[in-house]
Amino acid sequence: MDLKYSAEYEAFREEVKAFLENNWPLKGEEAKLRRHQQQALFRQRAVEVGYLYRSVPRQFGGSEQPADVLKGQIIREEFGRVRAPVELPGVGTAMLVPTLLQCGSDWQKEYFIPKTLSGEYLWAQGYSEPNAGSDLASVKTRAELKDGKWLINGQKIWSTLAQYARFMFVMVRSEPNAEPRHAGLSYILVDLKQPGVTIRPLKQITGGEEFCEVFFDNAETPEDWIVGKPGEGWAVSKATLSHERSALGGASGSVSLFEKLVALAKSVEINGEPAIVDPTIRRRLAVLDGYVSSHLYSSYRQLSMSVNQQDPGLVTSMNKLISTNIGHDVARLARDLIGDDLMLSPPQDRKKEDGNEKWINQFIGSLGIAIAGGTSNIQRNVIAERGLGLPRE
Amino acid sequence: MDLKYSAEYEAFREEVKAFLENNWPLKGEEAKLRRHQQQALFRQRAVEVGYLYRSVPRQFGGSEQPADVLKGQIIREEFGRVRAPVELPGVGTAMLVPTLLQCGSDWQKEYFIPKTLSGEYLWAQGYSEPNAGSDLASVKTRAELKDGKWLINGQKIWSTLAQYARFMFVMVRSEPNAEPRHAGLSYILVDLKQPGVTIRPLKQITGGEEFCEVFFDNAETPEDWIVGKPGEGWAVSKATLSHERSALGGASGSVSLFEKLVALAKSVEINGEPAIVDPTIRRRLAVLDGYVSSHLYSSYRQLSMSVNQQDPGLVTSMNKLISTNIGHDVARLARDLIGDDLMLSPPQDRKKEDGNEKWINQFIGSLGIAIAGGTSNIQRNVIAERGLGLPRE
Amino acid sequence: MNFLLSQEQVEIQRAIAGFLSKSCPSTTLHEIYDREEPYEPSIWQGLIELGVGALIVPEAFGGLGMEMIDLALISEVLGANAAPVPLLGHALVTLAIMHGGSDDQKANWLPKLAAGEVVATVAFDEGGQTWLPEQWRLSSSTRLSGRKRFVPHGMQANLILVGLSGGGFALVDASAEGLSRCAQDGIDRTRPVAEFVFDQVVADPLPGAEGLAEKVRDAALVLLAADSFGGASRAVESAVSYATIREQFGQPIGRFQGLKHQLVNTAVEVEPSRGLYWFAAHAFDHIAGKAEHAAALAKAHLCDRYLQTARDTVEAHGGIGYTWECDVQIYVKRAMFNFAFMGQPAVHFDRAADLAGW
Amino acid sequence: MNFLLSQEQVEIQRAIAGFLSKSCPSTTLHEIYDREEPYEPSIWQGLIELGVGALIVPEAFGGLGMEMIDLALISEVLGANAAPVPLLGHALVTLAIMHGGSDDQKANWLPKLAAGEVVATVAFDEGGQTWLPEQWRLSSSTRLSGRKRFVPHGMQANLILVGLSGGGFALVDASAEGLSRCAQDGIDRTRPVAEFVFDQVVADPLPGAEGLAEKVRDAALVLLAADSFGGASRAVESAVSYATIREQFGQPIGRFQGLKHQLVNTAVEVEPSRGLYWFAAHAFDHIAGKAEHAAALAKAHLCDRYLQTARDTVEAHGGIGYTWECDVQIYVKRAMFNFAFMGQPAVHFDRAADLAGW
Repeated sequence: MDLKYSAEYEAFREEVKAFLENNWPLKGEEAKLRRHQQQALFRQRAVEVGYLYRSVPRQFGGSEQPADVLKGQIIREEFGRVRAPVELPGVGTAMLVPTLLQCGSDWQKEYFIPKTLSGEYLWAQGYSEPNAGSDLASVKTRAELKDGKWLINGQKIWSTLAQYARFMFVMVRSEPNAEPRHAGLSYILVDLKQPGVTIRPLKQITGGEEFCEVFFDNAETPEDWIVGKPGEGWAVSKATLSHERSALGGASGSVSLFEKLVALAKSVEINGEPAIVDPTIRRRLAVLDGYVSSHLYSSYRQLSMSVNQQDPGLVTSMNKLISTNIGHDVARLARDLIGDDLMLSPPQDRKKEDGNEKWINQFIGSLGIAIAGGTSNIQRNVIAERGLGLPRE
Repeated sequence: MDLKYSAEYEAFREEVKAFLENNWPLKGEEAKLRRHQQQALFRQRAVEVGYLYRSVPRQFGGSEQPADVLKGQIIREEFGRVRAPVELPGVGTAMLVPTLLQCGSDWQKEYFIPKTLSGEYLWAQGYSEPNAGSDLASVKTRAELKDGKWLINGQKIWSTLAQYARFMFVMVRSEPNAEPRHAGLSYILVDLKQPGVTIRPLKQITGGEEFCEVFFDNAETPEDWIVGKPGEGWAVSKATLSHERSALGGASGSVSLFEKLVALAKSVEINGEPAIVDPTIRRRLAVLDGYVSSHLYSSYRQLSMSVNQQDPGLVTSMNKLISTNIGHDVARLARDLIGDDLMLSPPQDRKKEDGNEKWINQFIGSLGIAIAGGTSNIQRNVIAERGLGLPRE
Repeated sequence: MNFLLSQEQVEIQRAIAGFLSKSCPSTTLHEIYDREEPYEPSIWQGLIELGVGALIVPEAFGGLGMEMIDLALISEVLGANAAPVPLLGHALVTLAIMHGGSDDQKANWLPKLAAGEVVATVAFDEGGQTWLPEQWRLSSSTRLSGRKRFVPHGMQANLILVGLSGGGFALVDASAEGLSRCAQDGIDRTRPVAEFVFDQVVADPLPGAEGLAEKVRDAALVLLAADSFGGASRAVESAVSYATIREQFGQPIGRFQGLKHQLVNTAVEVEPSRGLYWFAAHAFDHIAGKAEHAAALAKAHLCDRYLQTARDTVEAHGGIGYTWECDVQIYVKRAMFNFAFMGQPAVHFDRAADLAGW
Repeated sequence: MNFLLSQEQVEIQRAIAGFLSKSCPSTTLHEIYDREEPYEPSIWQGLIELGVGALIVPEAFGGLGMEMIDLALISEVLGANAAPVPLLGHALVTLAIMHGGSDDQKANWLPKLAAGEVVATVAFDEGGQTWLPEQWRLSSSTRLSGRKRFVPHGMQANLILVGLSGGGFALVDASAEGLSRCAQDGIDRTRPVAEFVFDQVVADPLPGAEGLAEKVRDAALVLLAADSFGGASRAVESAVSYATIREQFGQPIGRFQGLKHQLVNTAVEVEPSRGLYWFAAHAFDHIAGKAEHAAALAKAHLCDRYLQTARDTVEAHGGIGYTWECDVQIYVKRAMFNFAFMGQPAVHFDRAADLAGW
C-alpha cells in the first residue's frame, strides 16, 4: 500500500504540469480569441502531446496512447487543478466514439469521429421511449429499409440536449418479428436536421430544458448509417472499448460536493453562530464524511486494481447508487443550512454572485441524478443480480 | 372533535374505579393468598360485574356484555392505572376462545373455554413450520383419520411457550390432494401431554426460551377435536369474533416506551451532563415524539371510528409496522444513551434493581417484534395490496 | 372521547375539494403556475363564496364563528390540491384582528375579510430566518421603516399585517406611501412571495392582547402542518396511482416489490400523522397548556415529512416526475415553502423539546 | 499510487481465514460460545504459530516487524469469523511496550508476546465511558488502587496494561497481590470481559513517550474498525446466502425484490467502506497528520455500520435469525462490543469533526 505515485508517474506528472504551464491559459494574441476557440486550440495541442482522446487512433483525431489508467488519472488531476479544457463532454465523445471504434465501419469512423472530437458534430442519444425507460427491449420506434434508406417512425424521450445536436444514435426495431425481443433491435445514426424529425425540449422541474422528446415521422437515413448489422443493436449498445474513462466511480464529485457543503456550513448562521459549530450540523457532517471518505478510498482501490488488471468486483456496480445516496444526504444538509433561501428559485444561469439559492439546483438536481441513467431501483437490481448473485426475477 | 368522554362513559369510568377501589389489591385474609390465587379471585369478581371476557357468554365463564369499544378502552385504562389483573394473556384467550365461539361445536365450547379463561388450560399455537413461516398454505404437517382418531405427523416451529402448554391448536394438512393447497388444511386441537409429541424449546438471541419446536410422531387426537370441517382450516384460522380487542393498534405501547426512553435520557449522562440536555439527543427525541404522537392520535382516531362503526381504512393495516419502526428508533436511541452498558447481557429475570442493561432486552427484542407475527416485508405486502390497492404479485 | 370529524366537517372538506376539482384541476393549476403573475382571483373568490373567508370570523362580524380545526381541515384540502390561494395570510390577519384589534379595527376589517373584499397577508421574516415574534426587530411606532421578506401573495394583497419588535402588530395598507413591494423569485408559484421595504410608512397598530403574537404564530404552524398533510397524502396517492398505470418490463411498476415497499414506507410516514395537526388545531382552541407544543410538533413533523415524501414521489415517477409538466413538481415546491416558512422543522423540533418539559 | 494489498498481504489473510475455517468453524464457535468460560486457548495458539503474535514486534525482539495495516487486515479476518481470541489486547500491549517501554521491558516482554507465552490485555475504562487517555483517573504511581471495567479477556490474561491519569501506562501481573478480577456478564462471548479492582497493586510503569497513549488509542480504533468491516461483510454474505437458499411461497426469498433491495442497501453501506480502515491503518504508520482523524472516522463509521448491518441481517433471516443457534446472533453481539468499546461512534464522529479542522 502506497498512496504516492511512483517516480515514473511523478515524472509524467511533471511533464503534464510543464505542458499546462506553457499552454493554458493561452497567451499573447491567442488569449484574445473567443473562449471556445481558445479551448479548441488548446485541445488540439493536448491531443498532439498525447493527453486527450488517448484511446482514439491518430488518424481519427485522437492521440493513440497505450491505455494507462494512472496516467489518465494524473491528467485529470492536473488539468482539473488549472481548469484546463478536458475532453469534450457529451454522449458523442463518451458513447458514440467508443462504439464506432469498436463496431463501426471504416467510412463511419473516418466520417464521424474526427468532427465529433473537435466538437463540430454534436450528438444526441436515442434509447429511451415513453414506455421503455429502463427496459430497452421494449423499444417500439420502427425502422424499415425501403429503396436503400431506413424509414424511421416513432418517439424517443429523455434525449439530453437534442435541441442542439446535429445527429442522433438511435435504437430502433428493424426486425419486428424477432424473438427474443431485443434481437429485433438495430443501432442507426440519423441526421436530426430533416423534415421528418421534430424535437421538443421538455422543461424540467428546475425550470431548465436539458431533455427532449424527439419524434420521427418518416425520417430517413442512408442504409449504411447502421452500426453493426440489423438485429445487432442490443450488442452494439453494450459495446465499450477498453479506454481510460475514470475508474473513480464519481468519488471526486462526492468529495468536491462535500467540500462545498462544509464551506456553506461555515458561511451561514444558525442561532446567530456559524452553522459549522452547531452540534447537530457538525455531527451530521461527520457522519457524511464517513460516507464520502469511503467513496473516495473505494475509488482509490478501484483505480489501483484497474491499474493492476484486477477486478474490483462488487463495488463497481455500486458507484452510481453511492453517489446518489451521498447526493441525497448533501441535499438534506444543504436544505437545513440555507434556511429561508430554500423558498427561492434556482438561478437559471449560474453566476459567481449567486447566493445560497444556487443550492436549490443541487437539492432538486439530486433527484435527477437518482433517476437519470437507470433509476436507483434498476441499479439495485443490477447490484443484486450481477454483484451479489441473488436469483434473477 | 372532543377528547373528553361523554357523561355516560364518565359514569361508567367511575363505576370501574369504585369497583377497583374495593377489589384490588385484595384486603384482609385474601391479601395473604399466593399471587396467582389473588389474581384468579379478582378476575372471577371482575367477570361477575362485566369487566373481563365481555364477549364470552356467561355459560362459558365470560361476562356476556354488549360490545362497546369505549367501555373496553376505559376498562383497560383504569385497570392499567392500578395494575389490576386483566384478561389472561396468551393465545388461548386471545385466539382459541374467539375461534371456538365462532366455529366450535357446543361440547368444544363447554369443555375448553371455561378452563382456558380460568388459566387452567394453557394453549400453544401450531401454525408455522420450518418451511412455512408466513406462508400458511405450505403447511406440511399431516393428519390422517384412522380408527376414529387423527394421526398426526410433522413439525411445528415458533410455538410460543409450548413447553408450558397443555394443548395446541394445530393447522394440519388432512386432504393431501386438495387444490388450491390451502383447501387441504384442517384446524385441530391436540393434547400435548402424550408420547407422540416432543417439545424442544428454542433458545433465542436474548438467551431466553420463549419459542418451541414441536414434533409430532404419530400423535393422536380424537376425531371430534377438529374445529369446523376437514378442509376448513384456512377459514377457521381467519375467523375473528367481533369483540372488544384494543382498537389502539399498539399506540399505548409506543407511548410508554417513549416515556421510559425520556426517563432514561434524564438519568444518564453524556459529556458529564444529563443526556437530555445534549442537543443531538434532544433533537432525536423530539423527532421520535413526532412519530409517537402520530401513532397515539392515530389510535384515538381508530378508536373513535370503531365506536362509530366507521372503517379507519388504510391505517389499520399499518399499526404493526408503525410500532416496529418506533421500536427500532427507540432501540437506536437507547443504544446511544446506555453507553458501555451496551456491552452487557440482558438480565434474564427482571428485577427492580436492574441497571441500564435491561434496555438490551428492548434493543434486541425490537428485532423480534419486527419478525414475529409476519415480518415487516410481509406487512408491507399486506399494506400495499389491501391498503394502497397496488397490484398483487 | 371522540377524535373524529363531524359529518359537517366531512362535508365542508368535500365541498372545498369538489369546488377545486372543478375550478382548479391540474390543467388550470399548471396554466396559473406558468403565468407571469401566478395568481387567479376567481379561485379565491369561489372559496370566499363557499364561506372560507368567513369561517373563523365571529358571527357578530358577519362570520361563521368556527374553530381552528375547521380552518385546518380546509387547509388540508388546499394543500392536497396545491391551491394557489392566499388563505394563510387571510387566516392569520383575521385571527390577529379578532384577538388583538381595537373595536374599530374589528368593525372595519372583519366583515371585509369575511366577505373577501380585501386580500390580506402577513409580513414577518426580516431575513436570516426571523420568523418568530421574539425575532422581529421592526420598531413599533406609527411610522414603519425596515424590510420584510417572503410575504406570501405580497404583490396581490391589499392589507398587510406587519410583525413588530416585542411581538406587536400593525396593519398597513398596501398602497400606503413609502411602501415598496418587489416580487421575489420564489420556488413555490402557488404562493408567490414578495419583499417589502418600508420607508416611514403609516401604520395602524393593533392594541394587542396577552399572547397574541404566540397565538398567531401557532395558527400559522397548524395551518402549514395541515397543508403539508394534505399535500403529502396527495403525493402518495399520485405515486400509487402512477405505479398502478405505468408499465415497464410488461407489467405495472407497482407490482415490483422494490417500488411497492418504497411506496408503503412513504405511506406509513404520512397516513398516521394527520392526528398531529388535528390535535394541534383542537388544542389551539381548547387545551391552552398543550397548544404551543402541539403546534410546534405538528409543523416540524408534517413539513419535514411532506418535503421528503414529495421527493420520494418524484423518484417513484421516474423521468416524468422530473419534468415541469408533472404535477409532482408543484408539490415538491409547495413542500419547500412549507418547510422553510415560519422556520424550519429543526427550529420547531427544538422548541417542541423545550415545551415538552424535558 | 497503489491503494491495494500486496500479494503477501492477500496470502496472510487467506492463511488466517483458512486456519479459522478449520480450527473454529461455526459448530466449534458455538460450542466455545456456550462454555461457562467461553475461551479456547488452542485457537489463539494456532494464530500465534501463524505469526499473528509476532507480526508487529520488531525483528530485534523475535518479531516480524510489520505494520498496522498488516495487523488490521488480520483483524478484519478475525472479525469476519467472530474469532474468540485476545488479539485486541495483545496488539495494544505490544504496541505500548514497543513505543513506550524501557529497554528492560522490551527485552522482557516483546519476545514473550511474539511467541504467545503471555496473554495480554488492556484495562482502560473506569466506568461512565472513560475510554480515552484524557479521561483516565487511576493515579500513576507504582502502587495502583482503583477500578477498571470491560477488560477484554480479563480473566484469561496474564499481563495487563493499565491506563493511568495523564495518559500514562503501567504493566501489572495478573497474579499480583491486591488485584481482584471478576467476570462481567458481557453480551459478546467471543471477547469475554472482566472488572478489575486494584488495591495497592504493584505495577511496573512504562517510561512512556510523546503521544504514546494517543498512538495506543488510535491502534485500538483502527483494529475495531477492521474487525467491524470483516464482521459486517460476513453478515451481508450470510444474509445473501440465506436468501438464496431459503424458500417461501415456492421460491427463494432472495428473488423477492423487497428483500433483494434491502440486501443491496445493506451491502452498499458496507462494501465501499473497507478503505476507511485501510487508510487509517496506513496513516497510522505513514501519515502522521491524518492518523488521528482517520482512526476516529474509521471507528465511528464502521462500528456504526456493523451494528446496523448485523441487525438488518437478523431481520433478513426471519425467525431463524432470532435464535441462539443462528450465527448472526454472535455477530450482533460482537457488533455491540465494537460499538461501545473505546467509546461510541458519536464520540468519535465528534472527534473526527474537530480533527477535520472545520
